[in-house]
Parts: sequence; C-alpha cells; structure tokens
Amino acid sequence: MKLRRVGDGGEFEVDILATEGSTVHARVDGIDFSVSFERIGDNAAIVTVNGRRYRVFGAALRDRILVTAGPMGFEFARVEEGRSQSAKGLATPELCAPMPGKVLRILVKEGDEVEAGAGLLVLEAMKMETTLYAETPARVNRVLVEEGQMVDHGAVMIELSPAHAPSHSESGPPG
Amino acid sequence: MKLRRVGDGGEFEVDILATEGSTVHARVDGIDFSVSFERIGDNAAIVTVNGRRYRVFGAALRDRILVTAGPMGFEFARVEEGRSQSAKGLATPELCAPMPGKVLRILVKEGDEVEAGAGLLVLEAMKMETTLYAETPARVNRVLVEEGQMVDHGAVMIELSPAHAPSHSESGPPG
Amino acid sequence: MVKRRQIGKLLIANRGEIALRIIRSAKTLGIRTVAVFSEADAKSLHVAAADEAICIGPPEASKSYLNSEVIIAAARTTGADAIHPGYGFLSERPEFARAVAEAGLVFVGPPAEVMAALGDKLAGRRIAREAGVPMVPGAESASPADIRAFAAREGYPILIKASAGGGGRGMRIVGNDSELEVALEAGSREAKAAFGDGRVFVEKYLARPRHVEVQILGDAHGNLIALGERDCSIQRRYQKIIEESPAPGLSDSTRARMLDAALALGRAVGYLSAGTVEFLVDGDKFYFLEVNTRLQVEHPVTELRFGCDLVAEQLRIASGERVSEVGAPVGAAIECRINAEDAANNFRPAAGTVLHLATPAGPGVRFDSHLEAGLEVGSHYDSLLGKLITFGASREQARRRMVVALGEFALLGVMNTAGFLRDIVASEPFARADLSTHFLEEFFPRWHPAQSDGIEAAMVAAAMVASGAFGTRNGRPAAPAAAAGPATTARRSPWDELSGFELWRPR
Amino acid sequence: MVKRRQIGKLLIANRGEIALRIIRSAKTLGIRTVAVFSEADAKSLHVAAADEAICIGPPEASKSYLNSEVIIAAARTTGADAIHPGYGFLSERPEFARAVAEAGLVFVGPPAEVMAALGDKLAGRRIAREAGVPMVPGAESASPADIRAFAAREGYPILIKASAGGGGRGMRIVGNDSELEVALEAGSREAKAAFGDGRVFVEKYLARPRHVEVQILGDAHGNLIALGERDCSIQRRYQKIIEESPAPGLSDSTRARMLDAALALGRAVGYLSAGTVEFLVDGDKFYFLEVNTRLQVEHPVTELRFGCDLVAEQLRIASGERVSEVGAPVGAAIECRINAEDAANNFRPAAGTVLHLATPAGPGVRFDSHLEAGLEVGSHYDSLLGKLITFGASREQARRRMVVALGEFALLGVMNTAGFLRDIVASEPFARADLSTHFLEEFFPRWHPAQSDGIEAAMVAAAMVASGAFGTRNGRPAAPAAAAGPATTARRSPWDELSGFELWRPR
Repeated sequence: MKLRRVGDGGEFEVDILATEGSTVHARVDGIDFSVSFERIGDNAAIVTVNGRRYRVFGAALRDRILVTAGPMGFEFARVEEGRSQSAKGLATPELCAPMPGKVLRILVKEGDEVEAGAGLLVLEAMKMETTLYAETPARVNRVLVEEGQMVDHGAVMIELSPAHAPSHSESGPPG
Repeated sequence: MKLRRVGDGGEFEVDILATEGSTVHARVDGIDFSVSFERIGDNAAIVTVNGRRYRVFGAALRDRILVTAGPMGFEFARVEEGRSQSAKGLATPELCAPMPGKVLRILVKEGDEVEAGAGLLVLEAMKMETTLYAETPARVNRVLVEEGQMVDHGAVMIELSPAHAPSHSESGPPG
Repeated sequence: MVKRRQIGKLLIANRGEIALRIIRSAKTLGIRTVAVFSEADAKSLHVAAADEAICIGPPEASKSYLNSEVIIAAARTTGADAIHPGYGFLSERPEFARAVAEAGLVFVGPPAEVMAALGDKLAGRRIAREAGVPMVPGAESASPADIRAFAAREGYPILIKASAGGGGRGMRIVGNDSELEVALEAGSREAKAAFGDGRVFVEKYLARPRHVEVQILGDAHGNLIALGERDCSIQRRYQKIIEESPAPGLSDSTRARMLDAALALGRAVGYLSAGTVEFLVDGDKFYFLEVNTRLQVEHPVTELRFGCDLVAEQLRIASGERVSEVGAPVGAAIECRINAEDAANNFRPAAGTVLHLATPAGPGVRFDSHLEAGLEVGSHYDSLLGKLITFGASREQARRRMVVALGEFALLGVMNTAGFLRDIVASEPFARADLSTHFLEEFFPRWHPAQSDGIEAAMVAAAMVASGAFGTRNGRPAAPAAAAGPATTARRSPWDELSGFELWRPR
Repeated sequence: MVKRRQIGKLLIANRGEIALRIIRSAKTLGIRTVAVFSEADAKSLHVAAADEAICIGPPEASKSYLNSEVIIAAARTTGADAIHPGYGFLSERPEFARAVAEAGLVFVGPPAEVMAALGDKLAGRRIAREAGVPMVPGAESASPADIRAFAAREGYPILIKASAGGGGRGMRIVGNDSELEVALEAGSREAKAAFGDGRVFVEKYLARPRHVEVQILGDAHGNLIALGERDCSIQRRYQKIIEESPAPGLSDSTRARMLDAALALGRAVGYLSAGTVEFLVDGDKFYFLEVNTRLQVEHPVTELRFGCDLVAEQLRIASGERVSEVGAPVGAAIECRINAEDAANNFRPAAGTVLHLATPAGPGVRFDSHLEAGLEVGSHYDSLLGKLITFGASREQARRRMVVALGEFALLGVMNTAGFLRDIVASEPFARADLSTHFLEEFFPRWHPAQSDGIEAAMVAAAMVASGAFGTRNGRPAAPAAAAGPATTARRSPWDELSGFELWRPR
C-alpha cells in the first residue's frame, strides 16, 4: 500500500510480504527488510529493526494513521490508488485544516493556477498564524471556507487539481 | 439498589432520587443527601460531597463494581434481590476466589455446619497463604474445587446456605 | 512593620501545567485552592486537582483567562483571599495586580508599580542603567536619523525592539542603512498591533550571545536573594525550549558579577516576590536584557539545584513572611519544554486527543505536566504540554538522564517536540555545551524525524494500522479480552495474536 | 591492583519497578541492558524499556526469576558481561553470586563469601560482635534449658528467630516459661520449612524499638562510606511500608556512633558494593539486627538526600571504579510502598488489570513504578506496585508533599494501599514522628476506608456504575465520540451527558 507522511508530503510504498513467528518481512520503496514485531497491548508493540528495539504505539484516527516510535511521533495518510490516479501529481486533491483554528485570510480564488510555494490560506491557531502553501503547481478548483470561519481539524478548505507537475501538501517550507 | 462492599461484607441500600443540573440527590440507607456529579471523562467524574471534591473513577468488571475516590479504592458487588431472598442470612451464597491463586487446603466438607469465624479454605497467592473464613454460621452445600487446583479471580469455590444467623463474606478477621 | 496576612484560600488565575504546579505547592502549605477554567478546560487536570473550581467563560483567552473582572469576581464568589497569576495571561499586567489589590485581595507577585516600571522596556533599561547594570550599547529613539547615528557609531547589525513587547514580536535585525527605514516602520507597526504601543528602541546586535538569567526573590522585610542563574540560550524564534542551571562554562567571577547586578537592580526597585533578570552573555561580558516580574516557565531547574520551592516562597512572601533560608546550590539541572508542535513541519501547532501517554520517571526526573490520557489538546492556548526536568550531580549526568527520560516519553494523538528535543540533548554540540541563541540555526537547521531513529519501525507499524492488523480506531481497543480476563499466565506468541489478519499471510 | 572491567552489557535478573530502576541507571552510564522475563511479564514495562529482552520461563518464580542456570545462560546468549540481581529473588544467594563469577561474568554486588558470612544470622552476629557493634542481649542456642536460663537472666519477653531466615518467618515472641517449648518447636519447624534450616536463636525482646538502618557503600580500592541512615519502623508483619531519612529525633551522637558501627562491620568483612546494616534503636541505644547484602527497596530516600545514584555506584564499583565523592546530605525524604493489597480486608493480596492510573508528580516527588494502564497484576510475585518518594527541605515539607502526592494517586482495577498510606502520613502520630515497629498496631489497629474520606462519593458512583449511568464495562469506553471528535469548544452540562440514563430521572 502507499502511505504519505503528513506534512512533508513524502510518499512511500510499504508492503508486508510475509511473517514467520514474530518476524515480519516488509518492503519499503522496493527495499526488503525484516523486523520483529511483538504486540504488548491493544495498540502497543515492541518492534525491533536492525537490533534496535522501539516501543511503538499506533492508531487510526479519521483519515490519519498515528504512530509513535519511542518519543518520535509520525502522522501518515493512506494514498488511495483510485484517487491518486484522478488527482495525479497531487499528494492530496484537497487542502485540509491541519488543526482546528480560524481562517484568517484566503490567498487564492477559484480558477487560480498557483506555483509551488505559493501561499494558499492563513490559519490562526494557538496564538500563531500559520500559512499553508502549495508545494507543487496546482489549480484551485473550489474554495470551501470563508475568512473568519472556524474550522475543525481535517476540514476540507480548498479543492485542488493538478496543474503541470507532481505533488502538493498542506505543509509550508521551513521559515 | 442494594450494594455490598466486597471484603467486609457491609451492605447498603443506595438510590438515586433525582437530578437537577449536576446535582444528584441520593439516599443511602434511608439518609438523603445531595452530591454534585460532573463527568470529566468516560469513566471519570468530579463528585462533590459536603463541599469536598473527589476525583472518582468507576468501572464494572465482571460481577464487581470498582470505584476509586482519590487514592481510596472500593470494590462493590450488587446484591440481587431474588438471590438475596433465597440465601437469606448470607451476604453471598458462594465463597468466591478473591484473587487468582492455588487452593492449598480445603478445611470443610459438604454437609458441614460451620460457626462464624471458622476457616473454610486456604488459598496461596503472592507468596502468602490466605485463609478464607466464614463470618457467620453457615452450611456447606457443595465444594467445587480440589486441593492443588489453580483458580481464577471470582471462581466459585464453595456453595453455602444459611445456618441460623445473618451475614457472611470471604474476608478473614484481621490477624 | 510588615503586614502579615495569612492566605487561607488561593485562586489560581491560570491553566495547564503551571496551574497544577501552583495547586500542589499551595496544598503543601495547607492553603485551599480554587481553579478557574474556560469552557475548553472543564475536564483538565488542574480543575480536578483544586479544592474548588469555577468556570470563567468561553475558550477564547480574552473572554476567560485574560478577563480580570470575571477572575476577581470568581475570587469573591469562592471566598479566595489571594490570586496567583502563574505566567503568561495576566501575570505581568500591572492593572490586574492593582485591581486585585483594590478588591482587597493579595496579589501573589510584585506590586503593580514595580511591575509597571520594569514591564516598560525603556523604563526598565533606565532603572537597570542607574543601578549600574551593564547595558548593550543602544539608543532609546525611534527616529531614523538617531538610529543611523547610533549604527554609524556602534556598527551594524543592529536590533530594533518594541518598548512594550516581549516574545520576539516587533523585533527586527537590521544589517545595513538601506534596510533601516523599512524595518523601523514594520517593527513599529507590529509592536503597535501586538501591544497597542508602537514605541521601539535599538541596540547593538550581538553575533553569538547566550541568554543567561538570574532568579531573584525578595520579601517585604528587605531581604533579597539571588538563586543562581539559568542558561536559556536554546531558543526557537525567541521562545526558550531548553534551559539549564548552572550556565555551563560561565566563570565564577562572571557569575558573581551577574548575580550582584541582578540584586542591585532588584534593590533599586524594592523587588518583591520571584522575578528574573535576563542578560545576554558574550564571553565574560553580560548585558541587561529585561526583567520578568513573575514566575518563569523554567523555574524548576533552579528548584532542583537549590532544593527550594519557588511557588511556596512566593506564597510565603505574599503573606508577609520572610524568604526561607536557602543553602548552596548542588549539581546541575536541565529542562526541556515539550510542545504540541510538529517539529518536522516548521513547528506547526498540533492539536488532538491524547490516545496513549507514557511519562518518564526515575531518579533525578521530574515531569511537570497536565497531560493525561483522554486530554483534548486544542488550539486556544499556548502549545506547552509539559516540562521534563532532570537533575544530576554533574551536567553530564543530568544530560544523560534527560536523553533516557525523553526516550521513555511517548504521546500518541498529538504531534509534539519530544523526539526533536531528544536529538538535541543527545547531540555533540549540546554535550559540549556549545550554547548560543543561534544554537538551533547552527546545529539543527532542518531537523526531520525521517533522518532519525525509528522511521522503519514507524512505517511498518503504520502499514499494519492501515490494514487493521495493529492498533485500533481512535486508539480505543476493540476486543475486551485483555482487561476482562484474569491475569494471563502464558505468553502468547505474536503469531497467535496476529494470525487473524490477512496482512500476516504471505502474499 | 584492582582489576578494571568495563561493563558493556548488563543483564537485570529481576522484574517490576526495580528492574526498570536499574535499566534507567545503566542507560545513563551508556551500558546496554538485557531484561529477563517470565511468561507472566512479557508485556511488562521493564521488558519494553531494555535494549534486549529474553524469556526465561513460566510464571512460577522457581522456574524463572529464581532459576540461576537459565539466567546465566540468558546472559551468555545475549553477550551480557554482568548481572544485577536487584533485591529479592537471587540477590542474597551466595551460590548465585559464585555461579555468576564462575561463568566469567561480573556480579553486581558483594563477593559470594561476604554474602555467605553475613547471610547466616548466627555468623553475621558473630562478625558484628567482634567488630564491636552493640548487640541485643541474646543466646545462640536452640536448647530449651539454655533459653530458660537466658530468660531468667534477661527477663521475658524474649524473641525466637530463625538463624537462616528473614522477613519475619520463624519469629516468635515468648511471654513466659510456659509458652517456651511450643514456640521453640513451631519456630524451628517454620524455619526449616521456609529456609531448609531449623536453627533458631533467642534474644531480649525490645518493647517499643525503632528500626533504623545505615546505607554503606564500599569499593575495591578500600574505600567504604556510610550514606546516612533510614528509619523503617513503620512495618506490618515485619514488612516495611514507610521509610524515611534522616531518622527523626535521633541525636547526632547516636547517629554518629551508629554510622561508625556500620563502617566497622563493613571494614571487618571487606564489604564491597551497596549494603545495609540494620539496627534496632531503643532511645539512644542501638543494637545490631542484620546486614542486607544488596540494594534495599527503600534506597531512594538515601539518593534524594545525598543527590547520588546508588545503582550507578554499584555498577561503577562492579567495574572496578572508585565510589563517587558524595556531599553532605540535605533535607528529608520519605518513601511509601504502594502494595497490591486490600488494606481494608486484612491486607489480602489483590490482583487485576490496571483500568485507569493517575500518578503523582511535581516538585520533590519521585514515583518508581512499573505501573501503566493495561498492566495485569497477577499473584505470582510480591505485591509491590510502586514506591512513592518525596523530598523536602524539612521532614514536614516532605510529609506534606507525600500527603498531596498520595492524594493524586488513583488506581482503578487493583485494590491497593495508597489510601491507607495517605491516612497514616496525614495522621498526628506520624506528623510528630512517634515511630516504633508497633506504630500500626498502636495507631491504626483496624484501619478501614469506610471510616474515611470519600465513602459517600464512592457509594453514589458505584450506584451509577451498577445502573450503567457511569463508567463502562472493564473500564473500556463504549462511545468513540470523545476521542474521535475535534477538540470540544463548548462545555456540555452534566445534564446533557447523563440525561440518557434512566437513573437520572426522578423516580
């Protein structure tokens, strides 16, 4: 299956090939490796990779897959094959709210073609303004929110379609 | 409804009479009083009694009701009216295992009439021997376990019926 | 003659970890506690921990935690006789301190006048200069001509700062004459928007300074003591993220001069309660930065070294008692702030529900936090989830304990900075204490968990979650078996537990 | 010339809180860790915390944690070069220490000969007497005639003790001649059954003694230090439940003489690693009790006062290094052992699954525990769930912090002693430190939560659980709403949440 790291938009193909006892043979982006996977609770496991053991917790939450390995947290989304086809070149065909907040400013309008790095929308949350950028060129199909509107985590705010080139995400470049 | 404190066998009658907002009017053993009951989670609440607030957690586990109020833990069992009738004079008509363990010795046999305070059975758990006593006179109807047998928490080990007098429990007198 | 006024009931005008922290100390003094909470915090730990709790309004801080009238009314309603403001929110607002006093209540902090004098950056600098505290060369003027003259004298780069501000807002680094006018205008505008006061001042920009601050504590009997220093150089966008005490590598003579300077400043204003005098340190020179007239977020590192309780001291002082005797400091302490931010994605604020939580513990480990399983972390307030503090006989022991403790921390459901912090504390530059306020830009310019430990484990686990073979929706277990059964006595093989899922079949 | 032997990988031959405690210290020293576990402990925190883990057998301790061959084989398999035995299990078995050494591994503890000499009560008493340590008047004989003569000389009551034993097994108090024969026979039989050695000895019974012990630490370079004392008087059936340091009310001269006596004894045997010399204290007199040749459960109270890490010291000493320099002790520390026992019901062992857990934290609070939500507490091992330790500048501050910290503790699913401990620590007799080994019999003869705080709250909550209006089966939430939804922004009234249940309608 194909998963996407939420934020940086990096995609990878991961498959579980086989298991023998507690050993899991996996393939990530064409590279095969084996891990030991021992469940120690409903959503907890000890995963050993290259002799290093990680206490891992995992859960699915709405459209996201949350995983921690030690203190590190990861957020993934499943890239659905059919959808991925129809929105080729975009990691997601939608700009969703990465956290609950208030839409401060909408920087694009329907029909706009935007370049990679163009600001799409400014969200206010936790006393900070966060600008959400296009990571690749895209076309703005629909804007579903208004300035001043409160949005929940995951709310679709802008619908996009591919312009000329590959992938997009709701993350901004490091500032 | 009638509840029994597991261990000391004390029974009390508790009813929720009414609620107004977060105020709960309750009656315990005929005495009416009011508490404030604010849920703060699926099995957590802040309960205020006589101006003192307690963080309370509660859950039903098999035949038991577990409650904590601050650091204090309580274990209750519901006394079913019908059953209570048929085994009048006994808090429980059964001697159940208060913890998982091994039956070391059975001190009675079927048909025995025992006095209050008589040892019924010795259980080994956590490196300690625990003798389970009759708190009131009773008659041993059936012995359902053998010496050396491992038992789970809550397993019925001995069935009792009333002899002459009131209540019984699986707790021992302080030693 | 100092007026003694026993505090019987304390209202804590704050939330989160600091509200809980204050409640704990108040309880050990036998003081009853009143929590206030916005509608977003009704289920929060500080509400459960207090003896009483009262709702003060909707989630927006301006309508709840910043609403001084409602808070003072809550104190009246509950019969509280004192208010502790914590940090942030109303803690440095002289008008709040004044209103509390006028309502006949004890304000746990310095008097409003002291707060007002030191809270204004220009006035604060004047007081510090008069007290003989070294200042970064600077000019208190917003005129481009004056500032150009200053820059010609001291050289670029220079720093433009808001007089009324804090937290980096309104700050601009100016590298040359041509940038000056635009930067001045923008800084002033930003200062006006943020603080309602557009005044700015300029100073010499130090290339690689450290941020070191001195904890002071004064009582109404004329006692004023300095409880060592804290190095808070590791900052991101002027927000401290790692603090420690003592400041590594600081010479004894510099330390002594810095403590003396802080005490001189405190004496000049008759400082009362806990306060912090912040300095920029450049080699063995130090320059006044500002005074924070409140408890700092990072106060625990001082507590661990001195074995004292700064909140208890504040409460003692507020009730007219003397500062406790404090011994010489021992060992070293480090604090890491764990924030609800996605460190991999430009530290974007994160929100969510705590689905699983593992908190560190053990010798020399303290975790001040309001986190618990089920907590909903929203977007209304700042992003601090908890402060992990370690103590050791040496800095190296405290540092290693921090690495181990951060390794024990796990929080599923809210993206946070724990992994980022672990990588920093475990790093060579941090181990050799190569500290400056540019530490992160220098050594961690583009930190990413994908370069880190555990990414393979996470990817495999994610694939298993996606396919339903591991974890559960919303972190809630589906099968009641584990909790309902008796203590298991036989270890099941992973195959037993997992074989029901299709993914575990070869394909 | 002392042999240096760097420990690269340490196997911890224990479980529960102490295994976790040892892993933490080893990690801070850069030592890799190997956990061993029985089939009952596969999901336990010490297993997750270690760098490696290996199953050593079925739940029965005799087949796992007491199985020295399997444990030594596990060390070989994993390439561990040292074994830490913790406390309990194999920690005081000289034959295990010998087998570890013979396998070419480092045993973290004293040499087998020292352990053997001090482990035998009679031999231990002889060594102590020769070292000039004061002894309770006693006689090393099992003959009724000898003992009658002793009693005639010293007066009743006298105490019969097992030579090989510990933990109170085989102990008998004898009040007069007529009880003697039966008690002797029973004590000897019990000693034989428990320890395979029926030898007993007698001594004068002290009416109201305190239990005070001295922590010693010796290295292979001839250094031996004493790290203060601990008062462990509060015991139930010879099991310590509350310990503290310093021993309240002990005069400086008595303390100094006691520390000297402990050091003299340690020097007499060339003591190595951490050990504890236990005394009975009667006013300003003290008498030798026994030596524990291992880490004590209650070692954290010493660590908090001295700012040291006793496990790290053990590991340093085992690798041939010197004991660290330790400063003067500061403040006071108290430890409470939270056991899985139903305090209201004759301290019956309790078992179950941890459905909900709230652990205390804050300034001066340390909680050493392997508890976490979901842990299954079984009946195979001892009942210790965790140790809550508080530190304060004074005993009173430590005590108040303990009361507050115990108040924060909540554990749903396993009956435990936290509430009982809170009542003790909050009590007048404890506050005034009226300590003796009879403390509980004197002041808490029939403690019961029903006389306590919160019973009404618990009864109402229980009624609501019984009717399905509160809590959930097995502590598992039924409705996914709270976790699945976005952060709530409006507080729901209790009515909204509860009105669906029939109980909430008037009836």
